[in-house]
Amino acid sequence: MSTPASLSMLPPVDAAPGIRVYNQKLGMWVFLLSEIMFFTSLIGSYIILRSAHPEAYPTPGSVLNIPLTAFNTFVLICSSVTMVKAFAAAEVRDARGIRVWLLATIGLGAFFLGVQAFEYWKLLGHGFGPSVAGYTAAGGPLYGSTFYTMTGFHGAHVFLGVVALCFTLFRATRGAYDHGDYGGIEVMGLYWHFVDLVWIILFTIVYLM
Amino acid sequence: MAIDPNVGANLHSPDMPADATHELGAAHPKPRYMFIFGVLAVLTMAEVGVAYLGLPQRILVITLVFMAMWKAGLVAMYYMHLRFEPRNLIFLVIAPLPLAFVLVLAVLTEF
Amino acid sequence: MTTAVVTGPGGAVQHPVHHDEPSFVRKYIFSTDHKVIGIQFLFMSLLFLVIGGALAMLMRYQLAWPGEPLPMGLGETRAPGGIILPEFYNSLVTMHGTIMVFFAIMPLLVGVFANYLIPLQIGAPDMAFPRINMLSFWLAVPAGILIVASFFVIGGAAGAGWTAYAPLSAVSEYSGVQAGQNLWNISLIILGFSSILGALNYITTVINMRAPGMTWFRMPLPVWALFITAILILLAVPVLTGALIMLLFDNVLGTTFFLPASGGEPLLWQHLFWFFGHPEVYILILPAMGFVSEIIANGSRKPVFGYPAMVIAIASIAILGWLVWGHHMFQSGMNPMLGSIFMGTTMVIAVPSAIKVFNWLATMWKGDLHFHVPMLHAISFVALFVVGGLSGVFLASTPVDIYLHDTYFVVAHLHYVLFGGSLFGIFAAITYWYPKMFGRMMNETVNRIHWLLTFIGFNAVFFPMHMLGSAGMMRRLYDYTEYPHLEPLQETNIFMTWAAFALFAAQLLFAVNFIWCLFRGRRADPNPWNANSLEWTTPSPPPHGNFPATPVVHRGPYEYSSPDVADRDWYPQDELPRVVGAPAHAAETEVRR
Amino acid sequence: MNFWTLPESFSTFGDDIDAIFLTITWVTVAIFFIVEVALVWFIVKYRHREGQRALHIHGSMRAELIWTAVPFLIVMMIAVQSAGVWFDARFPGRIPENAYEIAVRAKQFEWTATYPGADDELGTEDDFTSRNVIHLPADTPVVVHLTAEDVIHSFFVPELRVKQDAVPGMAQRIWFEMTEPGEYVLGCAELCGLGHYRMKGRIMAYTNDDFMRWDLEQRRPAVAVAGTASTEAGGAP
Ligand code: HEA
Ligand code: HEA
Ligand code: CUA
Ligand SMILES: [Cu+2]
Repeated sequence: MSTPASLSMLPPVDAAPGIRVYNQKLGMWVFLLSEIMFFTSLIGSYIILRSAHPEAYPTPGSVLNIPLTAFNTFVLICSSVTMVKAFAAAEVRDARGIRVWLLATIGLGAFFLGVQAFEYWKLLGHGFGPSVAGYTAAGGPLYGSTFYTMTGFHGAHVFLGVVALCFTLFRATRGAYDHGDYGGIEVMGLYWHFVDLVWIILFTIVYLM
Repeated sequence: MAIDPNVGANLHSPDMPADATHELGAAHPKPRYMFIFGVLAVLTMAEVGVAYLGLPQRILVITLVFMAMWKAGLVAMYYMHLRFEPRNLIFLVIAPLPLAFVLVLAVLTEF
Repeated sequence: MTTAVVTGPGGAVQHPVHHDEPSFVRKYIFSTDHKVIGIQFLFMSLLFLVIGGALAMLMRYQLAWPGEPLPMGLGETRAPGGIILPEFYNSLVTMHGTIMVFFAIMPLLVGVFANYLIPLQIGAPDMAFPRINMLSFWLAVPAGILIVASFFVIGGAAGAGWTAYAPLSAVSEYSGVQAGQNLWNISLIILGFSSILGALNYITTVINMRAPGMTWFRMPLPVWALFITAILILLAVPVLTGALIMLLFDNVLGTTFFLPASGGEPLLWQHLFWFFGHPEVYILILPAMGFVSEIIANGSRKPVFGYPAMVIAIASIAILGWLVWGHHMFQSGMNPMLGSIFMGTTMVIAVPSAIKVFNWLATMWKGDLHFHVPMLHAISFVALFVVGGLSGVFLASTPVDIYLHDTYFVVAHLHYVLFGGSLFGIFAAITYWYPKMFGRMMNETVNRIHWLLTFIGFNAVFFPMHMLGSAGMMRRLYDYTEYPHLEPLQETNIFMTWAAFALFAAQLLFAVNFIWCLFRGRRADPNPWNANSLEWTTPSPPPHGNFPATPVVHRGPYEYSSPDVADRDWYPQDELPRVVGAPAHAAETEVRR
Repeated sequence: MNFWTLPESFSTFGDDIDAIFLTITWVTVAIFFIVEVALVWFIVKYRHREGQRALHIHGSMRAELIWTAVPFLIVMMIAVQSAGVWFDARFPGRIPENAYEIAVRAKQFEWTATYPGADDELGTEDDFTSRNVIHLPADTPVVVHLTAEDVIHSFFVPELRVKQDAVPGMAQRIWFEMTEPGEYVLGCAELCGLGHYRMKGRIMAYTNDDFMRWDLEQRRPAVAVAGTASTEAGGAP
């Protein structure tokens, strides 16, 4: 492109539009917006069904194991800290820190899933299942349907997160992320924290109320 | 490109080494992750405590929702460092919240 | 002036890498080039348009001659002896609606044109996430395969309407449909994921990848429309996904979200569906509005009248669109107070639509109208969308909707907005950007005949539906002659059916023209319509990476007939401003590069 | 048969509904002509001719304001008029006190009406029922308690301007008052499965006296075989 001399007299073009957020991060945030709406439809349905049929919902503690899940919540919060620590390590180009904290996050995430699986197993044994058939626990089958769908989809998100974290760790062992290219970790972290955030809300609504 | 050496740079910028500036660097104080963690842990314990207090349902719900929002806010603000992002991004992120609110509220009046 | 240098961490977007001659598979099948993906979507969704149309023909046959055997067999479980069974008719309606909405119109508008146009019109080399873009297409394919496959499973395809109201859709004993409903659910869940991935790509691209000088208010209106549509998709589709998952679980896991027998709420499904569904119908019209704005300005050789108002109108339609979903549920047993509120919001939404219609008219006013084929379709869009919008006002009035709800009046409304609106917008867009996509021109004469036949045929099929609706004919009715008071409507229905056959046949012209010209069409110039936006500054079809050098934008996209350029009536966005007094030099005006 | 207007209305608020229908028709037909005439006029007047150059103009604030405000006022007018009739037709508080109450239950693919019987109360021993034919008094407000057994159906009586979905798990209450005795078609307006198209019934409206006589007739057998008798009363469907 040739540039005539007259150009300098022209009003400047507004160079490089955009917001000061790199694509991957922006993309992940945008994706999380759709996740917000996804969980709105699930959690919203929970709230609505519950308020329509309070009789189907006994006090949570009578069916669910609150102390166990409170502990599990704590685990997930810990995993958020380790995740953010991995990010902090990436920022200061601490290769070892990245790997250690990522590994810790994976461990905590997997542990969370293990506890959830254990909880499901116990509950199923007590006649608290997702389907109408065979539901014998307190409350009504609506309780089981909503409970397993909410927590199950959250669990699926954790599971995908753990898989993605393993992939991130694999790349970290190959020397990624510690040359100022911390983006991958930051984006991974956004997803992971979001999943944590959803759990905070789910835990409150499903277990404590 | 004679106009401005940086014209169009943002198209490819994610490939540039992150030396120059970055959002969390010197410009902002590092969030104190461990401190936030402490708050989250305490709030979780407090939530469980409140749940066992045997408060009337309405007060219980309000308290718990408030605490959950607080926790969620902490995670979003600090761990997802929304606080340190450009204003545009924050607007973008809170955009769907009113929609979620409208959906749940409108349908709630139904049942 | 400071430049926003965003130094992001690496490992990210690829430069428009110039491979040395990638393999056929990488180039045309698993391509990450937004143009190839757009064209893949084009072929796929045109195929589905034909399928959806063919299903409509079967429906029309039954509606004209209820209970008479078809000239061909369709299998004993569907149409023994050629006579369409009621359950098969229900599947036809359901799949026609589903395929048209989700697999034809939505991908045509968004999958094709958001992919193809956004990077080209904002001056970017590709999408922000080319590989996610590819994934988006390759998720749509299995979704399409599943939906077609559902015709061939035991129990037939889903038959609860495209709105799949529970409990009919949730209990197979009620509908007689077995695996079909589940395949429908799974297919739409997958397709939803595909749409969301697409949307996040479009949004990021528009926000972050605009060429220098491409400010928000210099963006062509199709980009605006597609950007806002992408936001709607991003936020609406996941709600449907959530609802679909619950419906699927009700079907296969024995949960009870929508089943009143064990504590569920059927109306919850409707709320969730329409909370998605109404934004969805705007997803199906806004991009078409964008294309039409572009094409009317081009055909009128005149700037879009009230560009900022057009943008604000799109945005307010998008915002208001979230607050009106209840107008589909006026007679559902929803709280009547809530109904009144929804009536109010629904009425208000006519206002931004009015702004758009009048601005299109004002754009043509004192223009220099060139009736090229895209322009013909665009003008038809305006003429027909108005009819569909105005019939929407009848439906929006709660008491009138008592009578009109679930009658053919609704069917008339939805075809006027979806066919008269969206599909005419798509015809306009395809004929307009075809030269850019394939480097060849479509045959103008054939296209004109196609337009004329489609315009007439469309009105002949769908205008009488208003009358059927006013006469009280319910929709989704296998055999209306069961009702004595509807029997006299058969003649009208026969007329409509013949018109529908003619309409379908007329589309063959388009299909043949489309395919023939892929190979035999006249070679297209880079800028056959003398248009301003950036895609016309690069060769037809554009090379990999789109622009030989990053374009720099100096003005809005609709500077037609500008007094600054006396020698022609267009003024490309990236052309250097002509300095006042300097002679307009021929060399400068040529399309560069 | 006149397609352009709705069939004649035989219910009290039916005429109000038709009035709004008419208003909207006039308004929209007028807007339709304004838009289409302008369109055709511009097409003819500004078609390309040698040497013609379009006016280079970007818009007009005043014009935008006008075509924002005027449609807004029009639709608000329609909304207000509609809301009034909607209130009358649907608000629980507007249901007349002295109405004759029956229950209608929809199931795949038939309508069952339950009448209160001698004690004028629904849900008691002496209720009796009829299938697909609903007998009602004209000139008396009628309240229908509408429920569904399996899937969603919709109680649609075109000539009475009545339509209400019957949703399983929900109890709807609708009312109407017929202005003339006669026979009115009842249809199902919500897709409810393969028999949706033949889920039809009739409403037989009598003068008050005739209805009373019919009602008394039904009560007698109802004592003997409560609930199932009288199905074919008033003619087989
Ligand atoms: C592209 C899709 C599209 C679009 C754009 C619209 C636009 C509108 N729709 Fe439509 N609608 C559908 C697709 C669409 N619809 C579909 C698919 C269904 C059926 C779903 C199903 O059940 O299967 C449906 C059903 C539907 C119903 C439910 C009917 C029923 O089931 O009982 C209602 C009710 O309010 C409604 C209203 C409207 C209104 C008020 C608008 C407005 O946005 C229209 C605004 C436009 C104008 C008004 C015209 C232009 C304006 C002027 C010229 C200015 C002057 C005008 C005035 C002053 C009035 N629509
Ligand atoms: C955009 C959407 C769209 C389109 C285009 C159409 C097109 C048509 N529709 Fe339909 N329709 C719906 C969306 C659409 N429809 C929806 C949402 C419903 C409600 C469903 C429900 O109730 O659940 C419905 C319902 C519906 C009914 C009501 C059925 C009932 O309630 O019982 C009828 C009845 O006549 C009908 C008829 C037709 C006809 C004759 C066409 C004809 O116009 C078809 C003509 C053919 C084509 C348009 C295809 C041509 C192909 C090409 C142009 C591509 C060629 C190019 C190449 C191959 C390169 N449709
Ligand atoms: Cu019952 Cu349709
Ligand atoms: Cu709508």
